[in-house]
Amino acid sequence: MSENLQISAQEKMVIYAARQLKPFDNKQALIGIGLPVLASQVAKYLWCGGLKSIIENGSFDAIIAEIPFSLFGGRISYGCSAQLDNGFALSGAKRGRVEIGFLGAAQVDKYGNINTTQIGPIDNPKFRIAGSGGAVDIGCYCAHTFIVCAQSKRTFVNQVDYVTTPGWVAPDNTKAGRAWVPRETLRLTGGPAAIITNLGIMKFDEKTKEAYLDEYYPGVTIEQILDNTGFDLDVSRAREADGITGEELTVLRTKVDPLNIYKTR
Amino acid sequence: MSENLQISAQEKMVIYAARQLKPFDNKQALIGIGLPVLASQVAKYLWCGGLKSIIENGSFDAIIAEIPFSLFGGRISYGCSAQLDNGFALSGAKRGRVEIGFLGAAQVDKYGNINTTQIGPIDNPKFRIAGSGGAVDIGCYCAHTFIVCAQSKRTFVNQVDYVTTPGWVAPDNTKAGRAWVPRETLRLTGGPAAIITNLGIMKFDEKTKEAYLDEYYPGVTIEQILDNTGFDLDVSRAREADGITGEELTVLRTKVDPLNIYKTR
Amino acid sequence: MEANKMVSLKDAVSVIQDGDIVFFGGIVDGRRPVAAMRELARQQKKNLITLSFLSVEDFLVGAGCIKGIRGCYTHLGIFGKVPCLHRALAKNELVVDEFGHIDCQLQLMAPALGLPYVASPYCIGSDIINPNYDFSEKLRALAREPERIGAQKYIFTENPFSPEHETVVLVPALRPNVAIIHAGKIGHEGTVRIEGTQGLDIYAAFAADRVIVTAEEIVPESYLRRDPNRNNIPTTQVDMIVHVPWGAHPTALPGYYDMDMEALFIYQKAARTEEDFAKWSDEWIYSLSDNNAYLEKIGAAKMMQLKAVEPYGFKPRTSVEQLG
Amino acid sequence: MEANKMVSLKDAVSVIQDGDIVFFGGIVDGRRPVAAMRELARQQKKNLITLSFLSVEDFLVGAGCIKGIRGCYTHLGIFGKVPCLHRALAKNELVVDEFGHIDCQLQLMAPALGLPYVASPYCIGSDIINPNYDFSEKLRALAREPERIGAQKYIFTENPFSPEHETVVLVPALRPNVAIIHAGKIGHEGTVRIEGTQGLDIYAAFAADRVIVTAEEIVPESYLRRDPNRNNIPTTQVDMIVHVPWGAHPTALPGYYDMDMEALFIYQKAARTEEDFAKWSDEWIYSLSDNNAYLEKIGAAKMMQLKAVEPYGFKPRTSVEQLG
Repeated sequence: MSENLQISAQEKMVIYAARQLKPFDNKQALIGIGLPVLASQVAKYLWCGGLKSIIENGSFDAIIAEIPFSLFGGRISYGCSAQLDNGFALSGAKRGRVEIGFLGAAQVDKYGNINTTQIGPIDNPKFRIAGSGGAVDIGCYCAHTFIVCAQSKRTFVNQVDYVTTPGWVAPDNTKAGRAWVPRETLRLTGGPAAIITNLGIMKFDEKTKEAYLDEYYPGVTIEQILDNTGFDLDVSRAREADGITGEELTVLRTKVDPLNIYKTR
Repeated sequence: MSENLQISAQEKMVIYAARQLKPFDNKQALIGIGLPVLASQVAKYLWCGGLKSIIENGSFDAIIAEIPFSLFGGRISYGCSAQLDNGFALSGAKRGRVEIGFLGAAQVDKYGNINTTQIGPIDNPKFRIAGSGGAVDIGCYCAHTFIVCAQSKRTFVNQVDYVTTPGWVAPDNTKAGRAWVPRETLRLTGGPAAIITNLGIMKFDEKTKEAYLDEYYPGVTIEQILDNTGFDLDVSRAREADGITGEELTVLRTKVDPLNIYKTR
Repeated sequence: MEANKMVSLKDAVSVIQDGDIVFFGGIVDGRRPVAAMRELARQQKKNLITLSFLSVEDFLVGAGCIKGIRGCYTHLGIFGKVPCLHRALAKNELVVDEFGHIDCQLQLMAPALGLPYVASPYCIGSDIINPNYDFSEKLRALAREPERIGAQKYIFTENPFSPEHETVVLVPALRPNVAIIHAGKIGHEGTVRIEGTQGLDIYAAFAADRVIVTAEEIVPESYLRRDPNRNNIPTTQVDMIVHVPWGAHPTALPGYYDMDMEALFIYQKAARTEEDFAKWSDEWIYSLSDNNAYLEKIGAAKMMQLKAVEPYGFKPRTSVEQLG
Repeated sequence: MEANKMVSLKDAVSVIQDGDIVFFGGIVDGRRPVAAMRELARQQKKNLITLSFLSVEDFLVGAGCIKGIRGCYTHLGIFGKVPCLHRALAKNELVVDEFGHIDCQLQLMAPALGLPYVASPYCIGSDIINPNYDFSEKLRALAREPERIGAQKYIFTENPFSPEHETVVLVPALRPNVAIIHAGKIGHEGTVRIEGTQGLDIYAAFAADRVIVTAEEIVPESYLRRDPNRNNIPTTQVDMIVHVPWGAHPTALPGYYDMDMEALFIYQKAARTEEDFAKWSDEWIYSLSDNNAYLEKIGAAKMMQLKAVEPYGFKPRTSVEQLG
């Protein structure tokens, strides 16, 4: 049925991101603003009502009765289990109870390193973006970090200009030389699980730790994905993703974001 | 008028301790259980209504409507400004806002070192007392620590068996040898201001940092005090304390502890 | 779907293993999980290491359950000594590893926030940091998972940020295996609301591997979630919920009941000899099969006598007209 | 007797000195002390260093007040870039010293608890700890009291408790000169109750030398003291109280009003050019002599449109029947 539906690129990102949460009912997830909030709410409606959303402002087990534009206003705290402080929330991944993180990216590379800080050479940056927020604290230790961003050669780069949040191979700044080393060497736990874009889903090879194309959405070609990727992408394992169902779309459009405040459609 | 009143030793300790707070209206004081609570309440009634009582359980600006037997029950929290955690309260001296501390002692020496931990040689203790509780955190950094305890040769010793809470000259355990050094060398701030007992008030010499007899209570002789002191006590500056007034006694007996729950009379 | 966390006290306590590091909530004579402590005695857990304060849990020393404590206070408040502890010390059957009070909080705050250790300025000038009194190795020998306890209690170093390089004391993180906390209200999914002294409970709830909450009342989540700012521990940190009315007796539970001074005096007197302690244990622990039996033992009249009055959260000794 | 802490916004802000480290409460677009920020612009404070987040205070960069920030985020949430900051960076007139989010809390938690520094496992593998991006010296050059800022942003060391000696990152304590916090309710003696996100405000209130609280409502102390567990900052940490209704506008104040998205969009657009920013500043800051003038400028109708609805604490977009 899904082929007949008009589905926007943003809606695809939300719903395919939501599907990643299927195996994680009753688990705890650190959820960022924007598409991650929508994705987690879709997942809760459809598959994992026991998923616990934790927000970096210290809202634990947030219910999110109305989709917020801000992580720090009344819509986040309302109805949550306890409103504590940022540190208790963000340290969840390091402590171990929080297994899932959802992050955005201005740049992402083949190892899943994320840059949201600045563009340009590391020793001569051209302009600033926004900074880490809580991304680094989440991405350093979450068992499964999901990266959600639109795919283009500008965002999918061979090596990010600045590592805000470390991926599978990251710079060791604790020693001179900024050597790139496997994240285990840095004693970071977990790591990037997938990059969910408007075109498909990239995962990371167990051995090489490099991104490969896992799924491309119906109507998207592998060529289209390669044209929007700035690094060598292994597409040998790629398969077409299951189409978005009417149920998924209905939940997003009528339950999660009925007013379309995020203009996903 | 005071000479005609029957005043118990315990009442004297409470009221003379309360008088120490006179200069500290609007200041913040960490108050322990027992006589210190009574003393601080007497001082608030009579002289310093703006004194802020902070309790080691995290009760800030406690009102103490009814004298408690415990620092951790409802009588402490009721009506206080905010019930936070122990660390915020006990760190007040180090941060600097809390200038006054009130401590008890099982042993105290001429430098105002307090032992509430164990009796017997440091390398071969005979028996345990109770431990520090919050005393060490208060005594290390409070600008003015007041020690309240009954005076005897058993408690007023030349050198305490174990330093729970450091006085003016204290052991440096961060280096081998446990050398006794001035507290400034250890970068501790403030220090013991006075020892208030059932017999009189000891203060500390500016230069030698040793206790001297500042005041003896009416009806107490200097000899009596020396007989109850296990270290050399300079009595050359001693003067008789002003007698307890009817007003002080009335406040203690009718306002602060009308039921005499601490059996001070 | 939401997992059901409600279990019996027996089942909850059964997860504790010999040699575990157990955090008991509350402080000294306020809001202690005493019903859970009694169940620990009944289940005869061994080689437990507890933290911070040792007061009413003295009977667990007498029962042979607690063999080590890292804490700042071992006393029964105004009621005096903890007799079983002193007897055990005399027989060299207990390790008391002395700590400062703030450091007790820091050793739990560190793992609660994922930090390996904390630099503390506290206890300098005290014998608490006397290396001869570092009993970490003895505690490790008791622990089922010794690596949870730092090989040293304290390590001294210099503050590298300060031009004066002053000495600081490093306090290692200590993750309890289990935290047991008693509260007034808990939501059916695990939201905890504490009245009065919160103690170190929140840090312990975030630091421990497993968290058991015993509570006076299990209430609808929605009721507590009307004011999330008022709640102290979120569902995400609570693993087991046990309904135990009067579960803190004979200690005080602000908002619910005063401490039972008579019961505490009786304990403190009885525990002074092994014989009387054995009788007390039979009477108050082993002969009582469950919490209902314990409630009957306290007696309804005593319960009404101790019951807290609004808005005080305690039972006034004088008339409320006088108290104001 | 109780000292009176109530002062005018002008008098409160006047204690801030050029080169001070100023903590602003709230996060990004929630519960920010924006009225106090406007007063800072009117008083033309110089060389201020701020912490943690830079969002609506962008106009203080444009006004030449803020010259440094140590924080983890400089953006206006969904509204996009902070234009004055980016202009100042291009002209090399601003220092942004990058930090992790938890580390932002730790640098305030440390002084709040009297600790010299904290050992953090966060930011390893990130360029946040890249020594080439340590701008401590630049911040110190701005500060009136440079010694408040560690000579290094981060120092790397080994965990001495761990047999593996893993690398840890030491984060120095940073004591702000002043913390400015906006809250819903404050008691007349200074007890603060925060609704919703508490952010780092409690740590800052304990860490800063002076604490200014602006509030929607000044209420009787006795009212807030009915539930001390619900209060966030005690009287003992509050030095000045200022009554400023709508003092967080255009950011959200849970329980009181939603964020004014229109106003934030207008700002973000206007700030993109120096000319439009100057016009915006005249219209929204300099031409308005006090908070009453600002309230009139917002307008009563807009205020009613943003006003939060019970029990949500926000203004629902849909009908309450639908929201449930």
